[in-house]
Amino acid sequence: MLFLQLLLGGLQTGALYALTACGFALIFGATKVFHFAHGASFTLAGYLFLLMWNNGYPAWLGVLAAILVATGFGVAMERFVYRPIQRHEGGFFTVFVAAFGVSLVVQNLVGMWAGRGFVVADSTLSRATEVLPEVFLAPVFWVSLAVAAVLFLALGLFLTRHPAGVALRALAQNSDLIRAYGLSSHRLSLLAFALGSALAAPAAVLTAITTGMNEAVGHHVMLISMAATIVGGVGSLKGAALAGLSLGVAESVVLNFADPQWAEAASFVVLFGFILFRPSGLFGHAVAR
Amino acid sequence: MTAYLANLATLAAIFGILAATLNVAVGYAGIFSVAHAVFFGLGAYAGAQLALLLVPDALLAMLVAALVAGGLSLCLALPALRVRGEYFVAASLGLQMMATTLFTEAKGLTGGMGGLVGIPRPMVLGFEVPTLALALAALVLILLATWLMARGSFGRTLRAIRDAESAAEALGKNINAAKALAVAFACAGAGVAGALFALHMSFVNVESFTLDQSVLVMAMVIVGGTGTLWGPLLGAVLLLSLPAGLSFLPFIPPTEIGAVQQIIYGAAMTLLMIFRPAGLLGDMRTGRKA
Amino acid sequence: MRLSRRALLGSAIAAPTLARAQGGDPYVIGTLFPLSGPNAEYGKVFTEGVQLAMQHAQSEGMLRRPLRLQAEDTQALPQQAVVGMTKLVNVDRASYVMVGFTAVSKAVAPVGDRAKTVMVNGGAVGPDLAGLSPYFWNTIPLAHLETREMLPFMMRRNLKRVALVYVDDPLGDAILGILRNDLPRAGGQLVGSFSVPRTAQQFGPVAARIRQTRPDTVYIASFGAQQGQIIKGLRDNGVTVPLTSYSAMNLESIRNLAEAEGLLFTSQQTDFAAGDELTRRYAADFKARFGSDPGTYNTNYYNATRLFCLLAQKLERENKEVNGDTLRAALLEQKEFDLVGGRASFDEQGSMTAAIQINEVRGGRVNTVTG
Amino acid sequence: MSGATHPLVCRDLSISFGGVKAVQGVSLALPTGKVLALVGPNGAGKTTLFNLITGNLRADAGEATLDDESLIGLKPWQVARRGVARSFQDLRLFTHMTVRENALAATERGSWFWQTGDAKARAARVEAALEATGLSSLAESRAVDLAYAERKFLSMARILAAEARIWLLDEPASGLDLASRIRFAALLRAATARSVTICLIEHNLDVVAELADEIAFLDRGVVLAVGEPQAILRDKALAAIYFGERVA
Amino acid sequence: MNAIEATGLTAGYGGNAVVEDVSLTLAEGEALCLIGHNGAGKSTLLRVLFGLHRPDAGRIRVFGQELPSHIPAALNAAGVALVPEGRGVFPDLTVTEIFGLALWAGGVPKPEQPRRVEEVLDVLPRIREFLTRRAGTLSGGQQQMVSIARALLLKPRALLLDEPSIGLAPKLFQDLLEPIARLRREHGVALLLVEQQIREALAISDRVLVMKSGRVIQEGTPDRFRDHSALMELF
Repeated sequence: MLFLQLLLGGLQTGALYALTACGFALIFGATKVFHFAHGASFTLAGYLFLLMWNNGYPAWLGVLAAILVATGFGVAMERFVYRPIQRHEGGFFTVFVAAFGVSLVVQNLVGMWAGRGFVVADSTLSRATEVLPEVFLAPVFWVSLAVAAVLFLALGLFLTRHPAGVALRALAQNSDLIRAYGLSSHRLSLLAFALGSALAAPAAVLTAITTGMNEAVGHHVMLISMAATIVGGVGSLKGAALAGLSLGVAESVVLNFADPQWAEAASFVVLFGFILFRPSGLFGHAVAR
Repeated sequence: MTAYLANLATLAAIFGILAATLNVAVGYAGIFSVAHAVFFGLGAYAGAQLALLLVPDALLAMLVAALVAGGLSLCLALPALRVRGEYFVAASLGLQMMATTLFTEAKGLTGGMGGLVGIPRPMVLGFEVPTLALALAALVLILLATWLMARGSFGRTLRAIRDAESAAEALGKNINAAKALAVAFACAGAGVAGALFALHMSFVNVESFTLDQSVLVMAMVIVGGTGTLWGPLLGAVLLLSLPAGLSFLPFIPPTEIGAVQQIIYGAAMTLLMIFRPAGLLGDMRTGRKA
Repeated sequence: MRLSRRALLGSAIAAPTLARAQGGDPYVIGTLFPLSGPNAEYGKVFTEGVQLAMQHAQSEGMLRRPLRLQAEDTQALPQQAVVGMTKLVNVDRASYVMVGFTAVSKAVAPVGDRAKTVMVNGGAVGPDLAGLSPYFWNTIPLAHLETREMLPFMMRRNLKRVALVYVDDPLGDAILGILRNDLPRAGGQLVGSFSVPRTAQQFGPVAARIRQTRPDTVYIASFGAQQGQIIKGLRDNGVTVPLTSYSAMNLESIRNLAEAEGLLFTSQQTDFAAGDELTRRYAADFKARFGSDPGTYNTNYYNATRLFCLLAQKLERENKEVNGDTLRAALLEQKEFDLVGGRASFDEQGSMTAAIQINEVRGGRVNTVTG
Repeated sequence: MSGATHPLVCRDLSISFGGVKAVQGVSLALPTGKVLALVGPNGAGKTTLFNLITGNLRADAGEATLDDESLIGLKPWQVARRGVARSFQDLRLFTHMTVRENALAATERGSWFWQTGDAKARAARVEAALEATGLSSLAESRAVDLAYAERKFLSMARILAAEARIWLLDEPASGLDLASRIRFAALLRAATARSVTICLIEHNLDVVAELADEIAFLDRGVVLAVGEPQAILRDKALAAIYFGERVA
Repeated sequence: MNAIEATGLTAGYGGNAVVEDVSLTLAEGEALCLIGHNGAGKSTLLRVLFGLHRPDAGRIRVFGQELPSHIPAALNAAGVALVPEGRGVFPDLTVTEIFGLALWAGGVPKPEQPRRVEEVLDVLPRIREFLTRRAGTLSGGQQQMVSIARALLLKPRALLLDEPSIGLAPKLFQDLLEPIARLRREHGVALLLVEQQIREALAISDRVLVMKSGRVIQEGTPDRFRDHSALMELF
């Protein structure tokens, strides 16, 4: 029963990881920008939702605001930070340092504005009840899984059915060619950032309800997203989502066998192992060298 | 004021060593490691334990630290030989996270979160010497070594590998050996910095060897300019003295000092990268390599 | 507390005039608190205590020279702390430095020891903080003392099977040791212990493991933002038994957390309503200035600052110089002081011992359960 | 076909990628001090053959020997150190190094902190290589700043400086104008005079006719013919393949 | 009216001029062939003409108008399409997806799209056989065919082709050129062809420009170049 409980708990966490990771992977795949400030989108979305929730606004409005702020932040990052750097042919780590700086700014502004420390949206959604002997599940479990499933389905349909989605996939394959087709790679990059960042918002809202937020939470989100993108295979959204889910499950299920202090390291052992022995990831086709 | 500046200078020298050695990996060999703090930590623990258990001899401590860190650099060299780019960054990140957990749990060697206290002052041949002198001497030696290396055949090999790996191999260069050696050199240097850090602080714990520290050192290299001799040193001095200097600002309310400092610090980094993507001393034309 | 006439007069007029009346260079009170990063909430709480004590000392006119607060951000990291400490000692010439957090304390102790600057900790409770240096004092009972006081209470409440969630640091280790050794002697049983990394965010899985041990109570030994996440994680995932902890829980964000209802934790004894005049004034002024009831940490750093003022006042009266050695001598000479919460006594190492009380969170307020 | 007259010999080399046979059963011998040209349509397996010899690809079957010693299983750098140098279609210069450094790097092993051997002799080799390729005046320019033809010659300068006995050149003359081509031909002739053995891939049949002592015609991974240039170039069936009208 | 009229174009990368002071005109319905060795600047010139690369100097007029913003989408709208160098398809998209993408990019209204596809499939009927396959699994010739079809979907009045022969056997290349030549004959589509396979390219051209080191050094009719042995000297 412990195993089942850990597995289900892991699925809930994993679904949220999958959403953020998928957003990160979408951005990275389409634009080749390693968006280190993805965690900041998450933080901003979570905190704005909290603010609105605690001030008595309806939940849907809070979610909408969260999505808007995450999207706006992602788009602004692409427009005002990444694009100028890339115009100067700034490299991978130039992007990294710039994004790191922005993350610091966001984290501290949020701290100044919303107070430092732990905040949570009080909701009965996260209260677990015993559904089977010794197995506790909260409504948020179903909500998380449903949100993740619906969003993945919608994203999948968008990417295969809508020409703009097809264009995003095309951008991922050859950004130069996309311009020869008469499309603007800049506008498509903005779209990728908008969509990818928006995916972080539902996860942020659900995290605000379940585990709560602190202003430094973006850090962890970022690490998981990056690990999932690599483990899943760069360029594969399906891979990133599955890897995010697996990392969540692994983090939880490892408690069946080991003490909790090893849980986080477990994710990174998986990451390290994948890179050493299967660098192309779960679904990647391009081997790194 | 002198003692304050001396302390800052010592830290700047120690971080200068860290940045300069990381630059060997990043700037010359194209190995983007975000696990430099791991080897910094290994050196610090090795140096501290030597000073605590055997003799507080600084030279011996640095030597042992270099050997330990250099030896264990294989953990980093292994993925470096197999993957590149983002993949390697992620691998080194994984290594960093695992190492942080191990440092916390291996209490017998590292003292865990509690750390190692009461590390004696550094001695050389039985005389107590200020860490500043030691750190500066080590920094000069490492910069000299980097300079000689960059001008010599090994540096050329590394740059050749960075520009066109397959062509370098087709000219008879053993790429794996060269990369492993560059990594070992970088990590051994980080180990030396670690030993100095332990002796200077008299106390070390895992909180000095986390991902944040690795990222900070990486930022120093990037801000200063990769592949340049003085860039990393400039980056180290700048990123260390910026927060220190900001703490002299008189007008910020005490409870907001930290946040305001961090905001200025973060914004400065971002703006610098937007307007000088190749770093302060970097060549704009080679900037895209970083 | 006897107030001088001049001080009464001074407080009746205005504070600025008073500052002018006090001559000479100010005494610099340095603080080395986390003002940014994941532990920044503590920095704010700590600083509030210092600020109020300084305000009180100035309005009372306790000292001839004015007081100045010099804050340095440590982010709770050792390296930043050493930079800040050397600045406080060498640049600002601080007479007295307030620290918090175990690693910070350990890192700055050698610097202060060499410079003979008094450092006072009112936040960290790792038992390895006693005796770091003759100049390193504690105005907080170290954790093992707190936990020991909790055990009889647990037994009275029939909370015999205890599960422990702890951060793997000296504090957590110490509490684990006490629960392992002293709990069985007191008649209880440690049914499980779960070490969590400082960075952990998800506690659902830990909750599942804890439920398996069927505890009567879960003891939480963590600090900072993580505490709230642990409480919520346990409560959300079917752990319904009472939660117990130590003074680190005395934070606004915990009090306001719905899941923290019924949380029991130890702290040093303070009775704001029925205490002495000093305690009552402190509670009232705190609420007036910061808009909330004071917590343990506010009090500890208020007391730490107050302690300096009392010692310096004594030294000024004896026409002695105020420095680390004279402060230490004065402390050891008197040993007992009237501070907020009552009389506090210090041992040879400069660690304060105080009576411990047990608190319970009810409706967003902290109530004392036993006297 | 071995030893002194044919230092580099391939026997039945084969490799396939995902079911497609890129090179199948290729046997070739490079005669000492001669130029062998590999000719054939795109996708015939010419570059793949180079990769098999230099150890960049591991053959599924067959063998390549240098002086009767097998090259199979050696790493590319080990093959290079036995005296086999190659150029790449896309040149792969060390773009951010100067022209002189590019050539200098070719004279060094450099996988250790120091470089053993006579530094003066190496410097002389570098200068000679730059002189021969007409790059002396550009020695301090960075490779990335060179014009197209200069880059091609820098790629040759690296090979010259490496002092290899066997040269494998992948489209070394493509895109060169007449004057450059004449200079290039002189380079090759000087090399063969020093008994350097050369194998080159070339599409321009005029260039082939001008430079090659022998031609091997490949199509779809198979050597269809080896022989004198004139004989091969006059062969109607081969021309048909080359110009697209495949024989049934 | 001229389809394209460029004057004084100069362009390059990082300070190195690859195209220097080039002027050219492409009349409506004309087929112009641009030849020269690798690195002569032909591809860069084409990229500049199509707005993929910003020129350092010079002016371009398309069908008589100076475009407000010289970007690919504006050129497509003005009736110019480019078949880029190399594989002009996205390997992980199916042929149908590529067509859909192109029609969307060209702003073709949804109801009209099926008709456009049918028209192009009539010109290049063999594409019908692999409409649902991913482009990456197609042969080089098939990919090139899709790339050309993609450009034709926009009903261009001028078509720019950048070395369509790369990676193709000469025979395949001829097969590919044939429908394009027919389009020109029947619909008056102007062609600007950059080619290395001179024999085939000259066969369908009206006029030839020779480029060397970024400049146009010769101009004339195909016959003149076909017989001119000096042409060989240029290569």
